[in-house]
Amino acid sequence: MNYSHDNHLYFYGGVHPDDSKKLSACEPIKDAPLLEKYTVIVGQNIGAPPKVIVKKGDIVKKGQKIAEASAFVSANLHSPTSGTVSAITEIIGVFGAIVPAIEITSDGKDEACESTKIEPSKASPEELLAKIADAGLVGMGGAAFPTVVKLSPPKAKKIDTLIINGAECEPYLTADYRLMLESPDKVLRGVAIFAKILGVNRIIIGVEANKPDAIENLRKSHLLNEYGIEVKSLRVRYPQGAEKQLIYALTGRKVPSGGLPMDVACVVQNIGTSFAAYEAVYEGKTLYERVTTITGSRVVKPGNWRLRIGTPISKAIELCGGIKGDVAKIVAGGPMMGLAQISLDTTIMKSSSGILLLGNEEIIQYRNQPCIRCGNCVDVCPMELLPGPLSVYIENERFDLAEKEFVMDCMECGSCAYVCPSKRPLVQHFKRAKAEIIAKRKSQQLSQKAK
Amino acid sequence: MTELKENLKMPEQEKLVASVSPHIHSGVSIRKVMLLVIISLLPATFAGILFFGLPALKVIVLSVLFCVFIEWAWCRIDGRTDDWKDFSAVLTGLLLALNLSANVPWWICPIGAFLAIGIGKQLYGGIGYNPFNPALVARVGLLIGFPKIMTTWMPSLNMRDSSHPLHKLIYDVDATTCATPLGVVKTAVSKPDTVQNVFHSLCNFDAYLAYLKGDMPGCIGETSVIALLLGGVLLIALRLIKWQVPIAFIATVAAISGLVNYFSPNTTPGPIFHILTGGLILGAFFMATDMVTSPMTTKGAVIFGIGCGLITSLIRIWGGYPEGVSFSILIMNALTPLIDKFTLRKPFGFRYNENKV
Amino acid sequence: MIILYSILILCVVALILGLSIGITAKYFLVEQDPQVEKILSLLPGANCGGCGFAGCSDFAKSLSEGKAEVEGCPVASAEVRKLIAQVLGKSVSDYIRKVAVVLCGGSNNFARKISEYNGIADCRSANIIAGGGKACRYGCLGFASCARVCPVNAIEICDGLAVVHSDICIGCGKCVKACPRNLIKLVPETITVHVFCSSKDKGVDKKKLCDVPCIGCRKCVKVAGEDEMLVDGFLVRTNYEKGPAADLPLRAGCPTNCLGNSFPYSYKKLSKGLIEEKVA
Amino acid sequence: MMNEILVITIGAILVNNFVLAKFLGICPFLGVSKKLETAIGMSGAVIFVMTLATFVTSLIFKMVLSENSYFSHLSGLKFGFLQTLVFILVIAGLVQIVEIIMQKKAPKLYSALGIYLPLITTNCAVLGSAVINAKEGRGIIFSTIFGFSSAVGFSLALLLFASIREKLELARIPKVFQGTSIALITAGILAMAFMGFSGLVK
Repeated sequence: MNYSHDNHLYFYGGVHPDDSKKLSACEPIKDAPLLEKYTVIVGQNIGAPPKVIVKKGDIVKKGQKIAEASAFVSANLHSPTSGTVSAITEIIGVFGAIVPAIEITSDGKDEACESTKIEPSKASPEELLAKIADAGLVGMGGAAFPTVVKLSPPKAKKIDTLIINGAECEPYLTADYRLMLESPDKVLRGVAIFAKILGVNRIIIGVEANKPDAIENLRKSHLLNEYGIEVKSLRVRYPQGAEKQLIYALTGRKVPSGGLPMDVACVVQNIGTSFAAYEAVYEGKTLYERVTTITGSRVVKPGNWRLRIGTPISKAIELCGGIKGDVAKIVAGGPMMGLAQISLDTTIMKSSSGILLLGNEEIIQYRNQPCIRCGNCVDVCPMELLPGPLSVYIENERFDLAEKEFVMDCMECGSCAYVCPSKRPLVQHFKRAKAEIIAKRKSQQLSQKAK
Repeated sequence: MTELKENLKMPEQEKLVASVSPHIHSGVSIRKVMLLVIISLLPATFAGILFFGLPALKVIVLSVLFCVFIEWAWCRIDGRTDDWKDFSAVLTGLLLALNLSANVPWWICPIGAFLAIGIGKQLYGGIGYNPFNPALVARVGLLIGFPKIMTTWMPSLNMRDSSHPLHKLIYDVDATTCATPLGVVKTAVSKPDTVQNVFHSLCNFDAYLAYLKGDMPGCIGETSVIALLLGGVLLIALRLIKWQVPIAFIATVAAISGLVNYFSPNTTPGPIFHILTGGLILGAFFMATDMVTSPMTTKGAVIFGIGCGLITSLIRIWGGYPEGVSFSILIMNALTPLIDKFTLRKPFGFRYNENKV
Repeated sequence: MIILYSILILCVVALILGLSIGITAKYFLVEQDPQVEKILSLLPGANCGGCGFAGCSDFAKSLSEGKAEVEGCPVASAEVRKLIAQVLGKSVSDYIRKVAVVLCGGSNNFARKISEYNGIADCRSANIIAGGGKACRYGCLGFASCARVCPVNAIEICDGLAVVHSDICIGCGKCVKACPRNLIKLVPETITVHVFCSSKDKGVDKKKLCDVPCIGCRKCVKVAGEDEMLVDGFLVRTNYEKGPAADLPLRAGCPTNCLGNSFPYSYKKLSKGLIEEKVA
Repeated sequence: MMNEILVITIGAILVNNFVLAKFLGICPFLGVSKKLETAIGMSGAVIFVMTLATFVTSLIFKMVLSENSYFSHLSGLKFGFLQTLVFILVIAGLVQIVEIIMQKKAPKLYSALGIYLPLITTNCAVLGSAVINAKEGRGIIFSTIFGFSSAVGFSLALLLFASIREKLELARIPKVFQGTSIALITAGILAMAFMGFSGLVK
């Protein structure tokens, strides 16, 4: 199904997986019932993990801060419900490694802590920014980059465009889609808050053309011309929602290799983050719950649920009526960039946009056959790299050659591995190479300092 | 909600697969790619069997079987048990057979198979690592090893009746062997006085028709141009090969032979003759575009194609061998690593002043 | 006559060439330190980088400039070190050769898997993806990253566990850097008793994940001489300054058979006896 | 005159290439082709030495050693037998000069080529070009052009081969064939491909 769209700046490459969103597209967002225990993972954002400020036995209210941002690039953490902190434990995190977590046993009252609401038209940008920082907002698209850092670029970098990423190009996920359908005004007001903080006048919302009703719904709202927001429909192609590709598709500017969106005077935010900004400012609600799509062919009744941070995966599956058939893989996030989960008591984080339960016939069987240089990956890589030869260098531990051929520019979107006939785990090669190169650069800096 | 509770099955944790993202795949596999290339080779194979009869079928079957056997044996010794199941050996065997003439003795096939699969491919570690196209390594090896056998060509079926434009090419009484048009051109060029009418006899309209149909002597697979073009178009449609390679290859050969023919008509026939005869179409669409041994970027592919065209015309017009396609592709395969090094494309948003390589 | 002329020709040609070489040698003089040459000839020349320098010639140069110690080269045998010390005019302490040992005993049939790992057969890559499916997060992944980097192929992977052949090992330390879970230690060659476990979890948790963990029962500490075996949280460690006798594993009666000798001196009597047959 | 030069250069570079057709200078060809940088450095050295060597040796040959040379008229004697001795002497002298210059001007390349430098430039390719010139009795200018073009042919084959070997470093070659053996086989296939050019120059 190709949809008509009005953006004519096509980024290079990209793949076209079946978006299989129909499983959960028509399910309205439902609030998850209160659980008796939540285990909130401490390190939920890119950058330094926040410092825990509660100890065993403390009484906390819903939305009360339980961990303080420990650096500029960090984010506060809030309790999902009222109750007592039953333990500071460790659980298996989303990356499969053991991570520290705070266990909160609910007292059933679910009583919110007192919170201050602000009227954005009267408040100054600094107040709004402080409110967003206090609410612990992070990018909800999956990257979990602290929002306050993105919204306060250095003075030297002038920002003239705010881009809102409604592309949701990952298959299966419909969280943003439902938000756009059910509460467009809240989203638009959240966008306006960002625009006021940044002081930009050009605001564009990019939505992939396979969600025509969402685009229509946004365009109908009267707030568009009040805040001067443009809604553009984008070509349906993964990874349209990637920052660099989205900026190029909407503004024609190319973020320099190794650079940031602010280098081309743009800031990109997610629909979910805008909705959370609305709730933080207008309703004084901190970020302790988010909309997650629980879907996949092995779920009895796929759905979009507003889960609280710290809800274990097993409970989320229970909400959807358990599984049918045998589950080969549980993925946190989308099928293209999500992380395979190895334990059911891993809990929902601010960046968990989806829980997928996939059967054996749907998932890829990596076989690590040699690269036959067929060029499929070269045709689809949106960063215009050469994934095949890069993976051969990395397989032979030649990280110097890989670095010279720009492996650091890889954003691990997975398009190459999706079309590789030899079923090579290309993204795993690149993840490892980037880790080794960063470690080498760090040791070089240390040795330079030591000299 | 209560009745849902009973059938609440939970996935067993030990059976969950832990792997890197992405978790879904487009379904393409090496086996499918190889099968599609084999299918696009079928028209040329049937044309070969049609015009050269049973001996052609014997050569094809034998070389495919030997190639698969050697790959299976090598993989067993090497411990890679299921590598041979990806049909790449079948494709190499078929390509090798299409490069041999039909009346080649049976023992040429195992030697060719060993040269192609053994030395050409498995020695370098199996599919993906060989610098040279395996089928061509075998063909050139056999051509140099057994020049006499590899250059006795079999006349196609209906070349025997005298009305056939190429009837004169048969030079022995019971019409079992004959010369290829390129071979005749090579010998005719040395005798300047008769060269014009030899060229004329080979380059008239119904001779071209014979070349198009494939009703001419030559290797099994390289004769019928229509069948090859059919397969080639299928390959390009399925995006299995880069179209720049064959187009650049054929265009360069046509251009050079056209120029040379224009300036000194005695040295070589016109471009149409050069395109339709010899292994050019087979080489350009199937041999030069072998994924493993040709460059990965489109810029590299164009350079590769032009290079092949240059060397082919150099050998065909001035060289010692009548047919230069296989030599040129082998030499360009050797140049591919250099081409890849110089046609390295820059990533998205690369700016020369900031990101020095 | 002809001999006379031939000699004449040869002399003239030789003279011209000798002159031109002499002139170029004067203009393009590069002074060469003779001492570096001598040291380089003594060094084993494996260019293994164990000394931290880029190959033996680099190490020889820094040795002669005093920037490196003779003990820096782990591979050179004791008498080679004495020779180098003489060239440098220094004294050298007698030095016990170091070998590597993998402090984990969790091969596939002892350690449990918590998930099916489907990815690259390389330790550092598998470590990124949920610890390569191994239940114990400290255990050896068995994907041979260390074996591939060993210059003398002294590490063998048997049933998913890396085992160092300490008789072949030259102690260059490359495997120590290669292991993503830092299980490999360089220990003196004479001490062969090791606790084949590096997990810092509690004993009761470890038993769930592996059949041969060190549950911290300290039986071996009591049987061994005083402070030959050190206790480090829930884990027991061999004290490599004052190593215990080689037959301690027989006397200690370790309940989970975690205490043992490095290969090939393994008196390790395993209930299932797998490691011994497989490796021998 | 022009097509005479063309015949010599095409002949030396493509048709009877020193490495791939005449199989001269194989040991440096295999020794240095592990990395492209050393191959480039080495080909520079070979081109410099071979051109100079063929010029000087053909000069001496013309002046002294050949039958109708100036000196043999003077002394009425023939000195053909001195040919190899003098050629070796000249080439060794030139090599020494190149080694000293390179040690000063390109120390990094000097350490990279290491023991190969003396071995490289006194190999059979350099002496071969001198002896072939003498045997075919070319003039000084033509033999220098022959020396230069055969050195270019040598370098072409070397660079081609070095880039293939760098690619082979990444291949999964069985342990038995790794290193020089796979290099020899690949050089064999490359030589087979270059045989296509035989007969190009009459």
